[in-house]
Amino acid sequence: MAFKGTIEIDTQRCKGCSVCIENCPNKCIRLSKSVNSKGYRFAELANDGCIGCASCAIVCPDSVITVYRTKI
Amino acid sequence: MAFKGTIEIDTQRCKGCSVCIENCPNKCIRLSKSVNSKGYRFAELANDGCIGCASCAIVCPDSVITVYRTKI
Amino acid sequence: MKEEIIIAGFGGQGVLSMGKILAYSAIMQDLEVTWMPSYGPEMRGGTANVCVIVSDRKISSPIITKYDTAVILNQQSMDKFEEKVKPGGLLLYDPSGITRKPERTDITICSIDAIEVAAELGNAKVYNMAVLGGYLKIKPYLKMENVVKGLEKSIPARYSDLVQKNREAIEKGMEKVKILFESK
Amino acid sequence: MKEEIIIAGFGGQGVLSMGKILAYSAIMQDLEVTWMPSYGPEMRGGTANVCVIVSDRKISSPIITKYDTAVILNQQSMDKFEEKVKPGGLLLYDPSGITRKPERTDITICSIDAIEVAAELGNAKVYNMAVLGGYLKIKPYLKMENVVKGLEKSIPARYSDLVQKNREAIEKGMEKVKILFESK
Amino acid sequence: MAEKILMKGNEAIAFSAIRNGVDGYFGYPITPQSEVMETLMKEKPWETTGMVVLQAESELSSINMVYGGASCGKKVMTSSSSPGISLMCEGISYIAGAELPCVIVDVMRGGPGLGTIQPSQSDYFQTVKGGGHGDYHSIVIAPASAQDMYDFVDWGFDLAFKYRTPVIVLADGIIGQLMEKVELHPMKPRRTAEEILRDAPWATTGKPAGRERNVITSLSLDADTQEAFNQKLLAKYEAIKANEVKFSEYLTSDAEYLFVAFGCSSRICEAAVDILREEGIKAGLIRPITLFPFPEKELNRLAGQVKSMMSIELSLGQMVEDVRLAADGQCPVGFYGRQGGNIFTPEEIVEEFKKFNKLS
Amino acid sequence: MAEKILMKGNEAIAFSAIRNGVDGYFGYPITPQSEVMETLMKEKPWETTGMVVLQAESELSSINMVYGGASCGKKVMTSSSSPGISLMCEGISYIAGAELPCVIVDVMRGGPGLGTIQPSQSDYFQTVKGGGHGDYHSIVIAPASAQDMYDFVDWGFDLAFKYRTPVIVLADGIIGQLMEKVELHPMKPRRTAEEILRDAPWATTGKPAGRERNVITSLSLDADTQEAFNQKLLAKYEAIKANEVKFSEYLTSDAEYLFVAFGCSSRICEAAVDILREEGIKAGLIRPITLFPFPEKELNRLAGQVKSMMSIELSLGQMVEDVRLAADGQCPVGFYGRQGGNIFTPEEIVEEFKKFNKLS
Amino acid sequence: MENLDIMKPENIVYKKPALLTDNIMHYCPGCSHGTVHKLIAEVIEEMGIQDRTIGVSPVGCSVFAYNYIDIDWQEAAHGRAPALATAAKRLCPDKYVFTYQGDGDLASIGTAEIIHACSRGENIVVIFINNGIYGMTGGQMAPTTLLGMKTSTTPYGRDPKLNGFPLKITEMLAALDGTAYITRQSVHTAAAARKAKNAIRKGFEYSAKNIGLSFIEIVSTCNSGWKLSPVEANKWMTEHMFAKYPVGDIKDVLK
Amino acid sequence: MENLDIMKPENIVYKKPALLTDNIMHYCPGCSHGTVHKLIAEVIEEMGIQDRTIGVSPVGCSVFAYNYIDIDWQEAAHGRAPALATAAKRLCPDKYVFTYQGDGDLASIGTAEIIHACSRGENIVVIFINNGIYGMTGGQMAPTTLLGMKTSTTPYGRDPKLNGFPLKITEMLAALDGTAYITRQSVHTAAAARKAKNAIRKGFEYSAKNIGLSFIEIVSTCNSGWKLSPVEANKWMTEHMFAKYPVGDIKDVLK
Ligand SMILES: Cc1ncc(C[n+]2csc(CCOP(=O)(O)OP(=O)(O)O)c2C)c(N)n1
Ligand SMILES: Cc1ncc(C[n+]2csc(CCOP(=O)(O)OP(=O)(O)O)c2C)c(N)n1
Ligand code: SF4
Ligand code: SF4
Ligand code: SF4
Ligand code: SF4
Ligand code: SF4
Ligand code: SF4
Ligand SMILES: [Mg+2]
Ligand SMILES: [Mg+2]
Repeated sequence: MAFKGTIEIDTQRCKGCSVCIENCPNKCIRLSKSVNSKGYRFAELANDGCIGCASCAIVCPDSVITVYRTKI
Repeated sequence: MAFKGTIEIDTQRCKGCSVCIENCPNKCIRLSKSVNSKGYRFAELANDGCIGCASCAIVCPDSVITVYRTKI
Repeated sequence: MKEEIIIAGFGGQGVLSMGKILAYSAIMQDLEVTWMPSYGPEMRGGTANVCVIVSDRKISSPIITKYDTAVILNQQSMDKFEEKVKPGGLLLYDPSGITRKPERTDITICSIDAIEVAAELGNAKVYNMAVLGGYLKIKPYLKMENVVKGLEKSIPARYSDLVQKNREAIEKGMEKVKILFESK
Repeated sequence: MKEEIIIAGFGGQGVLSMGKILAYSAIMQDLEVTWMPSYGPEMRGGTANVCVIVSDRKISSPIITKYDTAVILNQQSMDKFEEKVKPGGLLLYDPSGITRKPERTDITICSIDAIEVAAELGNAKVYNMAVLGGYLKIKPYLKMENVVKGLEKSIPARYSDLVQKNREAIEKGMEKVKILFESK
Repeated sequence: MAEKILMKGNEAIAFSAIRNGVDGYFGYPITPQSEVMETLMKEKPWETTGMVVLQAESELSSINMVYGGASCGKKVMTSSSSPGISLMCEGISYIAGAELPCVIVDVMRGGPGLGTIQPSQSDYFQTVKGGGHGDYHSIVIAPASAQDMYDFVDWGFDLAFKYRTPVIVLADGIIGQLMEKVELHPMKPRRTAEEILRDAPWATTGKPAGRERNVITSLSLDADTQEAFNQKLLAKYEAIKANEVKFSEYLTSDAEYLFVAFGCSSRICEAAVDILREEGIKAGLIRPITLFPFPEKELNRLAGQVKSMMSIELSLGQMVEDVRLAADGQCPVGFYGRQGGNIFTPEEIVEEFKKFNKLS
Repeated sequence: MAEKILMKGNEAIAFSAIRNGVDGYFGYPITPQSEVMETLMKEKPWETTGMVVLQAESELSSINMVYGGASCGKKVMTSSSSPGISLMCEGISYIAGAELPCVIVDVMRGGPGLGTIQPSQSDYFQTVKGGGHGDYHSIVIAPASAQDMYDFVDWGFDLAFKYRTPVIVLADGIIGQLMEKVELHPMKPRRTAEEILRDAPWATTGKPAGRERNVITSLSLDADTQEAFNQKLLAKYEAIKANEVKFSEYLTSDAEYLFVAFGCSSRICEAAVDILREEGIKAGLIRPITLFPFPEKELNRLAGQVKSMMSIELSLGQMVEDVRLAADGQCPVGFYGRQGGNIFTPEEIVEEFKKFNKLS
Repeated sequence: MENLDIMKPENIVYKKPALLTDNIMHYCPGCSHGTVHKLIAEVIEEMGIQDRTIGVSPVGCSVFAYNYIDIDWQEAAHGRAPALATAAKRLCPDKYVFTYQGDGDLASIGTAEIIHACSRGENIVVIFINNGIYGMTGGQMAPTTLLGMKTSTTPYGRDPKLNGFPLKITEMLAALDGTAYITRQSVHTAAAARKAKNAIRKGFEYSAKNIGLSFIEIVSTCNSGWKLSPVEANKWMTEHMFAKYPVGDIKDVLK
Repeated sequence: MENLDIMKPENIVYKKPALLTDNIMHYCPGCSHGTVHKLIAEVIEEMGIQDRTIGVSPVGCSVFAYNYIDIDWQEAAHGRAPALATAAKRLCPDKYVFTYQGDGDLASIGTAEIIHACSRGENIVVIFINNGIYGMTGGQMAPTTLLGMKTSTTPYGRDPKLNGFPLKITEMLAALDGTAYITRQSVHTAAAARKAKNAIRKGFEYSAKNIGLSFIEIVSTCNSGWKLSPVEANKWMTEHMFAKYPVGDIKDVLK
C-alpha cells in the first residue's frame, strides 16, 4: 500500500531554519526565494514526492507544518 | 625486644571522653574518681602495662597525652 | 510583687527545666512570667543559665542585669552572679559544686544540699526540684497546689508518675534548705 | 555643532559597527561622541539600533528621543523612527527593505541603495559602509582623512586590507545617495 | 477560656502555623530560630492538618520553595536568621515582583557576616529598605512578645493575601528564645481547594478549559509594561501605607519626650519610661508594630508636640533614619543603641536619655 | 598624550582592571554587564599581567571567590547586575564583617525579581542602605560615563584598601552599554608579593615563624567583642564620611532650585538645567559621586539656600530619602523618576520640575 | 491527485498540538527549545492532564516557555526551579509538576537545587535542555561546554586548566537514590524526537507513581551561540556533543 | 623502672604537634573534629609547609578551627569554602590551600560550590567531616543522616518520603574529571587515624602536583548530636555509618 501526502506551511511563522528540509526522506522541501514579513526565506514544497511521513513537521521547532496523507 | 612505656596526661585539658581507654591495647587507662576544674573526670594510668604504643595519644581528640617509651 | 531570678549551673543540672517549672507554677497562680535562657553553642559543656521574672503586673523588660534571687549551682556561676544580686536579695547555692563560698554581707545567703535529696529519693533527675523546693521555702509566694499544677503542665502526661516524685523532691528541698546569713 | 543620529535595522546589517565607525571618525576629528545601543535578547532575530551623538561640546544626556538624523534599514525601524526625526532633520533609508515609503514633509528624505554598492564591490559586508558614505555625503561634517582613521581604529590591524575596501564602499555610497525630498 | 501555654517565641511561631491553617513550612537550621522547624517536626502536622514541613538544603532553596508553594495559592512560610535572610534577598525580590503572598520570619542575630548568635535588631535596613534589588517593599511587622509571635503569623498571612506581598515578621533572638504565656486561639482549618480557587484565582492550580492560563512571573522585558507594573506596585504600597500602619503608644498624650523603639527594645523602653515618669519627667513611647508601613504621620504629629525624640535600637542606628524622616526637622532626634548581642537595661536608657536631653 | 579609545563602560571596567594591576576577577554572566568578563577573557591578561579571570558557577560563588582572594591581600573584583547582587548580599556582609577590600560592580537593571534587562537605578537602597544583614556599609561610588567606569576601578581599590571595606561601583545599563571616549592612563603593575606583605600585613599569605597567624573572620560569639567590633566599624564609617565624600556641582552657586541626581541621571539633569537656565530659571545640580558617604553637609547647606530640591532617579524614589535627611526640613524636597527601563528626557524633567515648583 | 485534494481535515496526520499557543516563539530559527516545547505539549495533551499540570520555567532562553504551552506556569529565579517544583508537588500531590531548565540554569547556578530535589526523591519531572552554552545572555560557557569549544567567555576554546572540565550532571543524578528514571535524548531527527517524546511521557507517567524524580536530558543545539546554521549545528551536535553526552536511557527503576 | 624515669624528653614517642595551639578546643568530649585537627597539624608540620599553607574553615562546629591549628586561616560563609579556596589557590599557586568542612556545610548548602570546584579541577585539598548531622546548630538532619536516624528535625527517625535519602556525595565527586584523589577514612582507632593521616598527606602532596582536587572524607561522630557517649558513638559509627559510607580509597588518578 502506498501513500501520497502533502504539507501545509504557515509561511508567515516559518523562520527558514531548514531543519525540515534536512529531515525529509524524499527531499521534498526547499527554501523560498522571497522572504516573509519577518525577513525570513520560508520553507515550501519543492516537488511531488511527499508521502506524508510527518518527519518534517515533527522536527519543526516552530510547529508551522501540517501534514496530510491519504492512501493511493 | 620489649618496650616499657608510660603516658603523661594533661588532666586539666582532658575531657574524660574515654576514647583513649577504649583504644589502649593493654587496658592501662581509666577515668579518675575526682573531677578537674571543668568538671570532667579525667583519664589516668590504671596500671603498669603501658608499652608506649601511642594508640591512646593518637586518638585523643584533645591531644592531651604525651607518650614515652624505652627499651627494656 | 515582682521577683527576678537567675538560675545558673552546668548544662546537665536541669537549670532550664527548673526555671520552666517555676514559670509554669506562677502562671497557675495567675501571675505574669518571662523565662529567658542563655543560648547557643558556647553552652556546650559550659554553663547554662535562665532568667525568670515573676510578677503580678505585665512584665516590660525581660532583660535584667540585677536579680532579686540568684540560684547558683556551680563555681563559674558563683563567680559571675554573686555580685549581681540586688542588695537585700537572696543567693541560694548548692555547696557541692562550690569551692569559694559567697562573700556578700548585704544579701541573704542560703544553701541547699540537693544532691543529698536526690540521693535520698534515689533519683538523680529530681536534683533541680530539690533546689526549687529550697527556693520556694525561702520565697513562699507560690501555693503548693499551683506548683503541682505547674509540674503537671510541664511534664508530658505519659510520665505522670514523675509529678509525684518531683513533688516529693520539692518538699524535701523545703526541709533541707539552710539560711546561712540573713541580710538586715 | 551637535548631531544626534539613530541607526536602525536588522541585527545582521552591521548597524552597530556602522555607528561605531562613525563615532570613531568623529573622535579622530576631536569631537565628543556617545554610542548607545539597544541591547538584550529581544534583539534576537529582531531589530537592532544604535544612537550616536556627535558634538563639539561635552555631551550631557546620552539618551534622546528625537533625532537630527534617522538612518533606517528595515520596515520595522521606519515604522518606529520616522516620526522621531526632528522637524528639518534628515531621514536616510535603504529602499530595498522598505514596503512603505516615508511620508513626512517637514524633513529631508534621502535614499541609498547600499545593496547595489555592496554587489558592485563584490562584498556583502561593506553594505553598512555604503550607507555611512551616503550619510556623510549629506552631512559632510567629517573629513575623509578622519573617517579613514576611524576605520583604522575600529578594524583590528590584522584585517588592514578591509580598511581600503570599506573606504571604497563609503566613497561609492557618497556617489549613490539620492535626495528625494528637501525640507525647507 | 482559651488555653494559655508557656512557650518560646520560636515555638509560638510553629504552633501558630499549625493552628492557623498554614499549608507549608520550608526552612533551614540557624540559631537562634531552629526551634521553629524542630517544633514543627516534633508535632508532625502532616498527620493532623496535612501541613507540609520540609527541611531544605539551604535558605536559597527554602525561599524558592516558598515561591513555588505561594504560586499555588497556598499559605506558605519560612523562618531564618540574619545571614539566612541575606541569602533570601533575591528570592524575596522575586516574590514581591511576582506578587505572591507569604510570611518570612527573621529572628535577628548580630552581624555583619557570621557575627554572633546573640540578639540584635540590625536587619532593619535589610528588611525595611531593600535587601533585594529593585523597587519593592515587604510588609514588616515586629513582634515584642511570644504572644505576638503567635498572633503575627495569622495577621501576617492576612496582610500577605490581602496585598499579594511578602510579609516579614522581624523578631530577634530575645523574642525567639523568651518563654512567656501564650493564649491559643481556636484552630483555623487549612483552606480547601475550592477556597483557594476563590481566594487566589491567580494561582497555578492547573488550567481548566474555562480560564486563561495562570502565569506567575516577575519578568517583563518591555519597558512600558515593566514601568506600568512598577507603578502598580507603588499604588499597592501607598494603599498599605494608608491602611495598615499599626503602632502602640505608651503615655504619649502628655509626653514632652518620646522614645521610639520596636520589638524587644520597646519593652525595655517601657520600663525606662516608667522610671522617668517616677522622676517626674514626662516621657512616652511609640512602638511601631508595622515597620513598613512606618507610623510616619503619628510621629510627625508628635514631633510637633515633644521636645525631642530618641530612637532606641539594638544596632548602630537604622530605624532612626525613618524617625528623622518622620520628624522632618521639627525636633531633635537622638539615638542610642547596643550591638553584638549586648542588651541595654532600662536604667542605661534613662541615663543616655538624660545625656541627650542635657537633663540633670 | 594618553591614548583615547572608544569603548563601552563595561569594556572600560575590564581594561581598567588589567591596566591597573588587578589580581583577579570572578564573575557570572548577566545582562547588561556580561561584556566585562567577555572582554577580560578575550584579552587573556593571565598571559600578560598574570591577572586571574574565572567564570564562577554563580554569583554566590563569585562573591565568595572575591572573599577568598581578598583574604590573600589581592586586588580582586567581581561584577554583576541587580539579581546577581542580591545573591551576593550574604557575601558582601561577610566581606564587610571580615574587613576585606574589594570592588563590586553593579550594572543595574530594572526590578524587582527578574524584571527587565533595561537600565535602572533601583538598587540604591540595596547597595547604600544594606542588602546584607547587620550593621555595615559598603562605600558606593556612582560613575556617569565610560571614563568614570575606567577611573573608578582604580579609585575603588584605593578606597577599598585604605579602609579595608567593600566598594560598590553602582552603574546602570546605560553607563555599561554606552560607548564613549576613554583616556587610558599609564599601566600600573600588579603588586609584588613583598608589596602585599607591606600593604596587607593582615592577609593570609602563609604564616612564617616570625608572626602570629592571620585569621580572616567575621565571627565573635562573645557579645562584648562583637560590640567592640561594631563600634570599630562605626568609627571607620565616620572616618569615611569625614574624608571621602565626593560630588560634583553644576551651577549651584547662585541656584534657587536644585536637582540631585547620580549616575546617568545626572547627565540628563545637566541638560535639564541648561534648558531651565536658558529660560532664566536659576537651576543647579548636585551629582553625588559617592553615595555612601552621601554629600550630606553640602546638601544641608544648599537646602538653606534654595527654594526647593528635587531628586531625579530611575526608580520609584530611593536616594530621595537621603536628600530629605540632608535637607532636614529646610526646604521642600521633590522627586521624579521613571522605571522599568524607561528613561526620562531633559525636557520631561523640566516639565516635572515646573509642576513640582508650580512655575508657569 | 492534487495536493489540494489531500488537504482535508480527515487526512491530517500531524499538526501543531492544541496546547501550543499561537504566540510566535522568540527563539532563534532552528532552536531546539521549540521542538521540545511541542513534544511536551503533545504529551500533556495526549495524557489529558492540562488541568492538573504545573510547569516551572527557568531563567534562560526558555524563560518565556509560559507564552507557548497553554498550562499554568511558575517562572523561577535562575537555577531554583527544582525548589519551586518541590514545594508545588508536595503541597499539591495530585498535580503533575515539571521543570524545564537549561544547562546554565540546572548544572551551574542551580546545582544544589537539582541534586537535592533528586536526592529527596521529589515526584516531579525535569526536562533538561543541554545546549552546551548560555544562550540567553549571549553565548557564554556553560558547565556542559565541551573542551575546545569556543564561547564568548572561552573565545579561544574551553581549556580545562583555565575553565574546568565539562560536567556530566545527568550521570551524577542517576547515582542518587531518589531518582526513578534518567535518560538522555535529542530532537534533531524525527526518530530522535519520537524517542524523546516517549521519554517525556514516561517521565510524566512515573511521576504519578510516586517513585521518585524523572529526569530527561535533551542534548540540544544553540546555533546562535555556536555560530552555526541550524543544520550545521545539528550536525556538529551529533559529531561532538554525542561523544561526551551519549543518548539513551541511564536509569529506570522499573526495569 | 619507674614511670618517672621513662618520662624524659629523649623517650618521647608521641606528643601534641607543635602546630596545634594551646587553646582548649571548644568541641564536646570525644568529638572527631579534635582528632582530625591534630592529623592535619601533623601533616603540615611534617611537610614543613606552615608558611605556605592557607586553611579555610567552614560554618559548623569547626568554624573555630582557626583557633587550634597555627597557620593562616580564612573563615568562609556557610558552604562557600571551596569558592574561597579556589580563588586563594589560583591567585597564590605556590601555596597549599585546603578547606575543612562539615557535611551540612559541604553536602547541603555548599553542594554547588564543592561540585564545581571539583569539576574545575582546583588544585586544593578538601577535608570533609561527615558526622551525619548538623552539630553546631544542635543536631538537625544533614544530607548524610542515615535512614531511621533520629535528629532534632527528624525526631522520629529519617523517613525518605518526608526527608529524602542520605547523600553519598563523595562517590559523586569521584565521577568528576577534575578530581585526583578521593578517599573515605575514619579516626576512631589508632590504625584508622594513621591511615587517615596518610590520606591527608597524600592529598597535600597531590595538590602540589597540580593534577586536580583531593578529597578526604572522614566518617566521624557527633556524640552530642547522636546523644551517645563518645565510646558508644564510635561503636555506632562502625556499625551503621560504615555500612552506608564504607571506608577506603575511591579514586586515585596516579594509581
Ligand atoms: C541570578 C542571575 N544570574 C544571572 C542571570 C543571567 N542569565 C540569564 S539566562 C542565563 C543563562 C542561561 O543559560 P541556560 O540555562 O543554559 O539556558 P539557555 O539560554 O542556553 O537555554 C543567565 C546567566 C540571571 N537572570 N539571574
Ligand atoms: C547561611 C547560614 N545558614 C545557616 C547557618 C547556621 N549553621 C551554622 S553551622 C550549620 C550546620 C553545621 O553542620 P555541619 O556542616 O555538618 O558541621 P558540624 O557542626 O556537624 O561539624 C548551620 C546550618 C549559618 N551560619 N549560615
Ligand atoms: S523547520 Fe519549520 S521553521 Fe524551519 S524551515 Fe522548516 S518549516 Fe520553517
Ligand atoms: S511529510 Fe515527510 S515526505 Fe512529506 S515533506 Fe514532510 S518529511 Fe517530506
Ligand atoms: S582521649 Fe584524651 S580527652 Fe579523652 S579521656 Fe583520654 S586523655 Fe582525656
Ligand atoms: S601508649 Fe599504648 S599501651 Fe600505653 S596507655 Fe597508651 S594505648 Fe595504652
Ligand atoms: S540563543 Fe540559542 S538557545 Fe537561545 S533561542 Fe537562540 S538558538 Fe535557542
Ligand atoms: S556538637 Fe557534635 S560535632 Fe559539634 S563539637 Fe559536639 S560532638 Fe563535635
Ligand atoms: Mg544552555
Ligand atoms: Mg556535621
